[in-house]
Amino acid sequence: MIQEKQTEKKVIEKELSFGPVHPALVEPYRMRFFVNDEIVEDCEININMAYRGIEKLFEGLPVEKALLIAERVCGICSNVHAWNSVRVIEGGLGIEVPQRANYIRVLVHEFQRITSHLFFFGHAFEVLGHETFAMRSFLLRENFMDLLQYVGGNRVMPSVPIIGGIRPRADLNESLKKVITERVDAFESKYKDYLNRAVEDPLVMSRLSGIGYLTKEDALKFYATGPTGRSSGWNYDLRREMKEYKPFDYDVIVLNEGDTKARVVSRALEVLESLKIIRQIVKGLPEGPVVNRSWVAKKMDYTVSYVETYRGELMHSYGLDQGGFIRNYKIRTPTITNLAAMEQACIGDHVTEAILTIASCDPCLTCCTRTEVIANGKSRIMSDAEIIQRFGWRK
Amino acid sequence: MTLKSIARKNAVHVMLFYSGGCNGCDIEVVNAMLSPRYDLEQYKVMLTWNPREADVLLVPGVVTWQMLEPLKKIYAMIPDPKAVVAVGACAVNGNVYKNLVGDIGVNEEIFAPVETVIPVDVKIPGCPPRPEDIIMGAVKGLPKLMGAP
Amino acid sequence: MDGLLLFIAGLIASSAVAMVVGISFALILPGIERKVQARIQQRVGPPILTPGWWSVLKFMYKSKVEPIAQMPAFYKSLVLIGIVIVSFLLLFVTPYWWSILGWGSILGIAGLLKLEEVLYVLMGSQSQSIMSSSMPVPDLAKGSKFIGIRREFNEQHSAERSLKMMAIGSIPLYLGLVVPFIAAGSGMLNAVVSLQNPDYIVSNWMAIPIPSKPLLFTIPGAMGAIVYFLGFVMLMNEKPFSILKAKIDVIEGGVLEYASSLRAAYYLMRNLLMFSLSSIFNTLFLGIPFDPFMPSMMLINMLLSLIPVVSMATLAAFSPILTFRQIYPAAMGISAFGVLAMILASSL
Amino acid sequence: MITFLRLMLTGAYRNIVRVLVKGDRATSMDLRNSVLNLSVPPTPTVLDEMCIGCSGCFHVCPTKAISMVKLNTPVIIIEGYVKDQVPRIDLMKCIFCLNCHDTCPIYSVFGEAAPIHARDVGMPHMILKEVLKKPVMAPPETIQALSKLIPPSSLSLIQREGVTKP
Ligand code: SF4
Ligand code: SF4
Ligand code: SF4
Ligand code: SF4
Ligand code: SF4
Ligand code: SF4
Ligand code: SF4
Repeated sequence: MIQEKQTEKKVIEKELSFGPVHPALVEPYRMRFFVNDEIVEDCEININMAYRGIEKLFEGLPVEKALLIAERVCGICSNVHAWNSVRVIEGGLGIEVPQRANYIRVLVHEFQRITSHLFFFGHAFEVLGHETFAMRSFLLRENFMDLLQYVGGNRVMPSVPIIGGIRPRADLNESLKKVITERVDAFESKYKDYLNRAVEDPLVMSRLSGIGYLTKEDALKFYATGPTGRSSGWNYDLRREMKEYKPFDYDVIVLNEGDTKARVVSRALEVLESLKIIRQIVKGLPEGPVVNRSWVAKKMDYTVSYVETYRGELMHSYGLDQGGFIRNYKIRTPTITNLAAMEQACIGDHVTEAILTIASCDPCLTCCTRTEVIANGKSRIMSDAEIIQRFGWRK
Repeated sequence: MTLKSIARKNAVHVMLFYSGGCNGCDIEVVNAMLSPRYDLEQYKVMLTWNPREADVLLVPGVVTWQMLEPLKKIYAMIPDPKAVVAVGACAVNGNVYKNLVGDIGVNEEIFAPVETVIPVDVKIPGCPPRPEDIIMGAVKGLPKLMGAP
Repeated sequence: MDGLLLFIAGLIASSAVAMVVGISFALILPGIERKVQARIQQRVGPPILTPGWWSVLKFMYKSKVEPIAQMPAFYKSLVLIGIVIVSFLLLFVTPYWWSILGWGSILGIAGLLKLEEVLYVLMGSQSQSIMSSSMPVPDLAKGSKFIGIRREFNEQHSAERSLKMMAIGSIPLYLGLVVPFIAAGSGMLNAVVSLQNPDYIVSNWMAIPIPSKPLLFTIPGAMGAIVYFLGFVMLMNEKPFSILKAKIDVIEGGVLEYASSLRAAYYLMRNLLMFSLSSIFNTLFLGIPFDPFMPSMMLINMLLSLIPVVSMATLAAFSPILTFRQIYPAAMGISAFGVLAMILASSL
Repeated sequence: MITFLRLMLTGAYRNIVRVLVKGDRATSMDLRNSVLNLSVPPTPTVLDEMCIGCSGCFHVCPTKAISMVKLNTPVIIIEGYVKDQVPRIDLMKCIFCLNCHDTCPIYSVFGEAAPIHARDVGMPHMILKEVLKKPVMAPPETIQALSKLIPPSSLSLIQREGVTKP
C-alpha cells in the first residue's frame, strides 16, 4: 500500500519490529515500523501467523457443522461467525427463522459487542500503560461474560445459533430475563462512572487526542468498516440493512474527528446503544418457537451473507453440493479491510503512539489469515508447485 | 521443604504465548490475569512477557507453521526449571482444527497437540476453559517446578 | 592511630549493618508497591514478600543461562556494577561515610545517579533479545519497499530513549537534590542534616532526636521535594515516565536478557535504588539519615521511605505511559519549578 | 476542570478506603477459597435426569470422549423402559464439536435442550416424561440416522410415545 509515499523519496533510518509474541499484541502478528528518530514513516502489519486453514476445514462437512467451526474462527466474535454461517444457508435456501430466535440472536450479538468493546478498552488502556483502567474494563466486562455464560453455557463460545433458529439451551426464561435487566441496569451506572472518569483524566486524554488521523477519504479508500470508518465520518452500518435489526430503535454513532480518541469514544458510545437494544429485546421478546426445524440440506448455489460485527463488516459465503455438503467456504472479516487503514493512520506518530493507534482500530487478526505464501522459517516466496508439493491435499 | 522450593512456590512468573488458536483461550488467560475478579497475582503468579523471567509458559491453541519456530525458540530461552501448560482443547488435542476436517482428512497447517512440539506438563481442557480452570492449571504446574533440582 | 583504626572499624560495621538492613528492607518495597496498586485495582494482589524476596530467591535458584548480547561478559557485569553503584548510594546516606573524601556530598550522590543512568544506555545497546527483531518469523519476504534497512533491536531503541531521558528527564531529580544543599549553603550532607536536625549531631545512639525544622515544611523545601519526587519517578522508570521500558513497545528495554541470578541481581539493583532514593529523600528534606548506629533514626528513615514508594505506586496506578510529546513539556515545567525552588531556597 | 477536581477528590477518598480497608474489593473470595482448596467445581456436562440412556452420543463422538457408565440404581422412565446407563464426557479428549448434543434424541427429535453439552449443559427445565409425550418433530431422515446409533429399544421408546410427524 501507500504507493504515493514512495515518490516522496523519504529517507528512512531504521526499522523496528514487534511481535508476533509481544505484550502489545493480543494475538500473533508482526508490526514493522519504519522510523526516523522515533517518528513512524511507514508501517507494515504482517498477518497470517494464525493461519489454521479454516476455510479448507469446512470443505465437505455437513452444513450443520459449519457453524461450529465458524464459531472457532475467533474467540472474540465467536457468535457472529456462527450466526453468519447459518445466515448463508438460511438466505440461500429460504429457511424461515422464528422471530423469537432472531431476537435472541441479536441479544447474544449485542452482548458480545459489549464484551468486545470492553475488551478493546482493556487492551487500549493496557497499550496506554494504564493498568488500573484496563483492569476496570475487564471487571465491567465480567458482567456480560456472565450473561453469555447463563444464556449459552460458555463465556466465550455460547454456540447459540443453529440453522433455522437457536439452540433450545439458549432460550430465555423469565428469571433469566430478570437477571439480564438487573445486570444491564447495574452495569450502566458503573459504566457511566467509568467513562466519566476516563474522559476527565487529562493524562489519558493527552495521550489519545491528536494522533492517528484517518481522513474520511482514506477510510473510504481502504474500506475501513465498522467503528473505525464511522469515527472518520463514514456513516455506514450494515445493521440498518439487516432484517433482524428492523424492530429495534438505536442510533448509529458517527464521529467526524477521525483520530484515535474518536475511535475510542465511538466504541464507548456504541456500548450505550447496545444497552438500548438489549432492553428492547428483553421487553419485547415475542413468544413462540425458537427454532424452525423443517428444512433439508440440498444443493445450494454460492450464497453470500453480510453482517455488521463489532469491528465492521463480515462476509461468509459457501455453496452446498447435492448431498448438502459445504463447498467453497469463504470468509472475509472486518479486520482485513481495516488493516490498510491502520497502516495509514499511524504514519507520522511516535512509535508508542503508533502502536496505540493500531490498537485503537481494534485489530484482531486470527480471522484474517487464510492465504499463506511463505514457507516457515525461510523468508522466501514459495512457488505454486512447492505449495502443492508440501500441502498436497490442497488440490 | 527447602528454601528453594518455598521460593519457587511463592513466586511464579508465567508467560503467555499466542500460538495461533482462536483467541478465545488467549483472552480467557488475559482475563484470569487482568480481571480483578480472578486476579491471578493473589496466587503468587505474576505475568511477564520476557521468556528470561518466566517459569511457566502458557500455550493456548494449536501451533501454526509460522509460530512453530518462535515457540521452540522461546521455550528454549526459558531458564530451567520450567513448566508448560497447554490451555484449552486446541492445545490439548487439536480441537476441531485437527479432528473435524471434512474432505481434507488431515489438517497439515497446524501442529497439535502442543505436546508434539514441546513437552507439556499440565493440560487444561475446555474450549475455552474458564478462568478458574486456567488458574487451577497454573497452580497444578507448581509441584514440577518445586521438585526440580 | 587508634582513632583511625576505630573509625575504619566503625565504617565497616556501619556499612555492613546498612547493607543488610537496606537489602532486607528494599526487597519488601516492591511487594508494598504492588499491594497498594492491587488494592486500588480492587483486587487482593500478591503477598508482600512475593514480588521482592521470593522472586529474587527464586531467580537465584534458576539454572544459569548465557544472555544473548553483543558482549555477554560486559553485559553481565553491567548489572553487578549497578549494584555496586546503588550500594554506594545507600552507604553515602550513612553518616560514617560523610567524612570520607567529601563523598557524602551532592557531588557524590549526583555522580552515582548519573552513572546509574548511563548503565541503562549501555544495557540497552548490549542486549539482543529474541523478543525483538531476531524473532524467527518470515517477515522479510513480504515485499516491503524498505529492503536492506537497518533493523534495530527494541533494546537499542530503548537505549536511545534512555539517552533522551538522561538529557531531559533526569534534570528534575538533580534540581530537587540541589535545593536542600542550597538551603544549607553547603555541599555536604552533614550540613544539610544539622541544619534541620541540630539535635541529631550531638545526641548519643539511644536518643530519638526529632528534626526541629525540617525543610519539607518550608515553601522551597516542599517545592524541592515535589520536584525530587517526580525526578525519583523518572529515574525509577516508573509510570508515567517509563517510556524507556514501556511494556507495549520495548517490553523491558535493556534488561530483557538478564536471566536467573542476573535477574535476581537486577531486581536487587532496582529495589535498592528505590530504597536509596527514598532514604536520601528523608535525609535531605527531613533531616533523618539512615544511621545504622542510631536505631531510632534508622527505623524512622525506613518507615518514612515508604511514603515516596507508596506515592509512586499510586501515581503509577493512575497514569498512562507518557510519550516524549508529553515528557518534554512536563520535564521542562518541573525543571522550571525546581529552579524556582532553588532561587527561593537560596534566600532561606 | 471543576469536574476533574471533584472526581479527583471523591476518587482519592474511594481509593484510600480501597487501600486501607480493602473497600469494594472485586476479587471473588469464594473462588479464591475453592482454588486454594483445589476444589473448583467442573462445569456440568450431563443432566442425568433428562437422559434416556440411549448411548447415541457415545456412538457419534468422533474422538471417543464419551463413555457410558452404569447407574447404580436403574431408573424406570416409563413402564417397560429402564434407563441403566448415562454418558460421561472425558474433556481431555473432547473437541467440543457438539456432535453429542446435536445427536441426542431429546434435542434432535423433540427439539428440547439436550441433556448433554460439552461446555455446560445448564439447568433442566423439563421433565423427561413430559418430553417423551411430545409429538416427534424431527424429519424422517433424522430418525433414520438415529436408528443406526441407538438400540431399537430406545428408538421404539421415542416413537411409541410420540406421534410421528407427517
Ligand atoms: S480474497 Fe481473502 S478473504 Fe477473500 S476469498 Fe480470498 S482469501 Fe478469502
Ligand atoms: S474481527 Fe476477526 S479476529 Fe477480530 S474478533 Fe472478529 S472474528 Fe475475531
Ligand atoms: S493480500 Fe492476501 S496474502 Fe497478502 S496480506 Fe492480504 S490476505 Fe495475506
Ligand atoms: S486456490 Fe488455493 S487458496 Fe484457494 S481454495 Fe484452492 S488451495 Fe485454497
Ligand atoms: S480451545 Fe477453543 S477457545 Fe481455545 S483456542 Fe481452541 S478453539 Fe479457541
Ligand atoms: S462435543 Fe466432545 S463429547 Fe461431544 S461428540 Fe464432540 S468430542 Fe465427543
Ligand atoms: S444421546 Fe442423549 S439421551 Fe442418549 S445417552 Fe446421550 S445424552 Fe443420553
